[in-house]
Amino acid sequence: MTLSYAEIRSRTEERDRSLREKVMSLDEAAALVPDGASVGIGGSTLSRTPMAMIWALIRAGRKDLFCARSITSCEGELLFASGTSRHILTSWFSQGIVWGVSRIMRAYTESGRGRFEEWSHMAVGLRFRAGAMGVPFLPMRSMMGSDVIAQLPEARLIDCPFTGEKLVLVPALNPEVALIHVQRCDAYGNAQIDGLPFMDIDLAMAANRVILTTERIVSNDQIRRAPDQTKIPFMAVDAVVETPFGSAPHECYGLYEPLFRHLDGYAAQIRRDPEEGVRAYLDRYFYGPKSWTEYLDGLGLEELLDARRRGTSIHDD
Amino acid sequence: MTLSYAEIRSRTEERDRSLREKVMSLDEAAALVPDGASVGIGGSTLSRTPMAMIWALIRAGRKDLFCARSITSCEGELLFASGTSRHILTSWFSQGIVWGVSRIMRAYTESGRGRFEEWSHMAVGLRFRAGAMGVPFLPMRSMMGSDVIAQLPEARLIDCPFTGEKLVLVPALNPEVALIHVQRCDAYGNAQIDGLPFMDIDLAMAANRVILTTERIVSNDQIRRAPDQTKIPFMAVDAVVETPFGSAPHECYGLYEPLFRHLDGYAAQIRRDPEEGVRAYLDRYFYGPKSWTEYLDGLGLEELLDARRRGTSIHDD
Amino acid sequence: MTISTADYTASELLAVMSARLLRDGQVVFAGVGIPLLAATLAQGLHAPGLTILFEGGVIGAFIEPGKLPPSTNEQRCTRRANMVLSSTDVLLLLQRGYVDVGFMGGAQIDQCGNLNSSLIGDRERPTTRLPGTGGGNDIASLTQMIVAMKHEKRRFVSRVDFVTSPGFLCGEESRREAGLTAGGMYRVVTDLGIFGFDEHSKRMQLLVLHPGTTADQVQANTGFELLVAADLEITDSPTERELTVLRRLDPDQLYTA
Amino acid sequence: MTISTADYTASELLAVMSARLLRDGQVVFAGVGIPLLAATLAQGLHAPGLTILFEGGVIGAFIEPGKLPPSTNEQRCTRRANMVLSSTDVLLLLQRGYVDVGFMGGAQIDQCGNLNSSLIGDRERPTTRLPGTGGGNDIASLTQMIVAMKHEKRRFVSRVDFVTSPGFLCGEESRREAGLTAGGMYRVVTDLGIFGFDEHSKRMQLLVLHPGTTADQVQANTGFELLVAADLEITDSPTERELTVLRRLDPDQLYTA
Repeated sequence: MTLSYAEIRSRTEERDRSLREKVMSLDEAAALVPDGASVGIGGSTLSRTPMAMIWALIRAGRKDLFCARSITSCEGELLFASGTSRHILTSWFSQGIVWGVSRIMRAYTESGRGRFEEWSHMAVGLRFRAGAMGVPFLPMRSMMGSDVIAQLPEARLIDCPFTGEKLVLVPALNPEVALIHVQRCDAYGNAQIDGLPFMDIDLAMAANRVILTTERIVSNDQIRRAPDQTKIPFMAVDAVVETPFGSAPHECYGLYEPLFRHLDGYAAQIRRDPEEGVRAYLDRYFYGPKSWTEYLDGLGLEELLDARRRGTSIHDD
Repeated sequence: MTLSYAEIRSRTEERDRSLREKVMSLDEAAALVPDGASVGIGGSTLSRTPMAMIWALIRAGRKDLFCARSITSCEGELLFASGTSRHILTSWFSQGIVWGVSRIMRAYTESGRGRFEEWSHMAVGLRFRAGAMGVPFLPMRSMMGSDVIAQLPEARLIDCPFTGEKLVLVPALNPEVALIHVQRCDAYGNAQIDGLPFMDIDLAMAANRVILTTERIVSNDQIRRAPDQTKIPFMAVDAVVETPFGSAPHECYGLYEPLFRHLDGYAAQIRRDPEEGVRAYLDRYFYGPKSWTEYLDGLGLEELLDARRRGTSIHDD
Repeated sequence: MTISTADYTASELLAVMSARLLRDGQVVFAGVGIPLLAATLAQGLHAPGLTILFEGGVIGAFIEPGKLPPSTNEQRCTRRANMVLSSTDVLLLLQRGYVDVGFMGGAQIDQCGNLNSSLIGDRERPTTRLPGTGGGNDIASLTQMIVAMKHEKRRFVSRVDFVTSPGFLCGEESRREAGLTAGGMYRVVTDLGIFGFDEHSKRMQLLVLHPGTTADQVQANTGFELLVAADLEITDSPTERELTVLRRLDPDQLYTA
Repeated sequence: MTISTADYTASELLAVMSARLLRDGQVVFAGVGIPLLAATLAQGLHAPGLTILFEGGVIGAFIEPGKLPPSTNEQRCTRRANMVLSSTDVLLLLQRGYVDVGFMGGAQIDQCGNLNSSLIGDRERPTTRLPGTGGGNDIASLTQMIVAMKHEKRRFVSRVDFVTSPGFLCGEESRREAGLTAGGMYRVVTDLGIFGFDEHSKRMQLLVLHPGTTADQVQANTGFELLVAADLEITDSPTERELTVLRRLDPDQLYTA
């Protein structure tokens, strides 16, 4: 899995890193992700999940993606249930603590139909960071002695050449594609992220291709007026797709909170019958709508507006 | 030099990391830096140099500081010439390329009175980053084969356990004190930095104490309204000193550019007679003034206003 | 008015008792659920200067009553925060040594304080796959821990099926020998009492009983033999003020049902 | 009007000739002085989409004519930049492979393209201590290099006193064997000509002569035996447009005196 430096360099060299427009549709962006690709997913749990892009990949019938995310929520259940992924690397996997242990995650992993590869949260972050830095590993001090590391032959224990202390080396993770949702970016892909960045900056620099979905596209002039607010540089970006409410039913910092009623309904539907419930959900919300706008319409304008009201009030007091 | 983990932990544990006011004077802050301390200096070359704090340390007669900075300009000459430091770790050391090779650096290093320990620019950054991450080293891919690394017994060559490639490991640098100048922070030390951050965030987290000088102190409420703009957390900060024009005659992004006429004058004075020129400069600008305000007055209001005009016009077009 | 055990739920007791362990001025890395709630409760009571860190990437937040976040990764966690940063970087603060207390819930714990949130049964073919470590392993590996959990025999086992978050591993010096030279289990708070760990054997020890419980009752609900402190104390009941502030924080009983 | 060698300075020739080597759409990591100037000149001429990186922490800047920065670490470098980031992170872009061309000046170079900016004389007791590597070592270690420098015999030496920024080290496969598996010297541009490196021996080779120079003259100003390309070309003189744009960029002759 750990790529040689020659391989990393030649993959990057082949990319068109020039300043150029790369605005496209969800379908066009989905075509950049081949079956079997390794895919890093931005955001965390219910936050800035690149839901619109996941929605497009599931609709496109993509198969056998190897997915990696800091913490995985219902998007992981949907990736399993749709056959889009059978292998998810993450630190925590369930819809969310308030909804209990994921029935879908359990059904797939316990039957061997899906693999949940568990690394500590910091280990996932450092694997992306190593990838972003162009080094084959980073050292860290957790996981030692636990059964988490006992399950991970890719992590290595060493004695530090400087201090003699025991350390873990975690290997770089350089996904073929990163899916990242942002509040705004320009047509070249210079992206601004408000609030919690999670691991998205390291992920973007680690990946060999970045697909950005964005709440809105702004001018390059606006970006250049505050270059210290650019978090992902255009050079690293291959596709820009404008998708309002692109994380719904999850949240996007400062713009909308999660659609809790929708998520409660989803959880209840899964609880009643995991396999049938998730199938019906996919049919209704993923395969059924003709467009992202129709998907949003299905979520319901009232709940979208409520989520927007809650989301924009974060710094009101 | 590489600290054991037990040592790093116990040093941090002893610090008062609670949310508390820590506003003090330059003299009080200078008293936090003992003779012989290792000191990380923020900013780079002519930018966001913590000049007011260096000014205070030189005036206080501090001796034998081990100083580390990304790139060192005239503040390094003044640290050598005043006896405040005899050992500077940096990647580049001269007043600035437009003024030629530093006569002071040459005089001190060639006579063995001062040591210029040369690491590559990225190596300096990764040494601070390792310190910030609480690991004893980070891997990197430059310096190999050069005479730079041949002079650095602390850097180690290894064969990567994952890929078999040759790599350099650079040891963590955890300075006892970091001196950092910022555009604004609150009384607790939550700091915002505009524009180029250089290595200051890693340096702040690597150091065992942080002394912030700031163009102005803002309310904690203002900080909390945009928590994603905080670049250094209060927990890491031990002193906050309000010092307008705290980097002069160097620049502070968005507020003032370098005082080029003053720097040209300084360079000319050194060129005529390095040792006598720098001594006269120290007497006039460092030892002579009774206060930071009197120092600024010596630089001249006209040039300060000119630097301010140039500094604030960066994004005017 | 005297508060009796009928006046609060087990979760409320847990939140109150663990909140009392936090001291003003400390830096606490809090997980979602009871830890988040108890840390926020402590801020509202005796520790206004408590600094709360969340693994989503938050330093020094003040959660708004009635607006508890569904995890530690949503914007509700950032309300009036001093700083927001990447999740990798906030976890690295544990490693760098900035955190006084790690504070999380637990699904299963053993007599050496190891926590399991990964799986029940065989590792290759678990009967129940659980959600996993999240930052739990990092927190437990790198700092002093307080764990808050319901006291049930099936949750307090001799040896966990899977060590997700390390306590003292096999006891004695095994944690240190494994390479974890900092931190370790400090306290386990349950609805029955408060537990520490013996200095040498690193086995769980009953330190304090909650009102209305006995040492025998605690042992009966524990799947291994508990050490019991010589000077066993009894906690004061939750006060009206504690319960009032707590209920204002979680009016929908998201975490205190 | 015909441009003759009397119409431009050696520095201007250097800037124009190296600017011509940069192609639109490339990502160039530029040092201060002639490289910064030449990259900005290329943007103003044939490469409007050239992305310039500075080690101060800048991606995609457009330097304003007449406001050249005194180093690559001041706010003048950030004008109309697409992104500003830490200096460590911008240098890591070299390591990650995002950069097509590293472009810097040199004080001393040898026949295998190694650069010295650290010291003259003995390593322990140098006769002249120079300012050092800055990011030079990182740039030369990690990407394809263009070096722009004045052509003087004392600067073109058989073996540099100190390898600050690695070229091909001892030639042949020695660079790769030292662990530097990416990048290497691509071109050296001087006021006399343009040089490459032999594919196998990795020794410096004269590829192109500037107007008014001869191969003999170049050799006479070089401290080692130069290889000479079979099909030696001659560059076109700087054009009026090139010189006009260049002089607008540096009206005070900060870097082109």
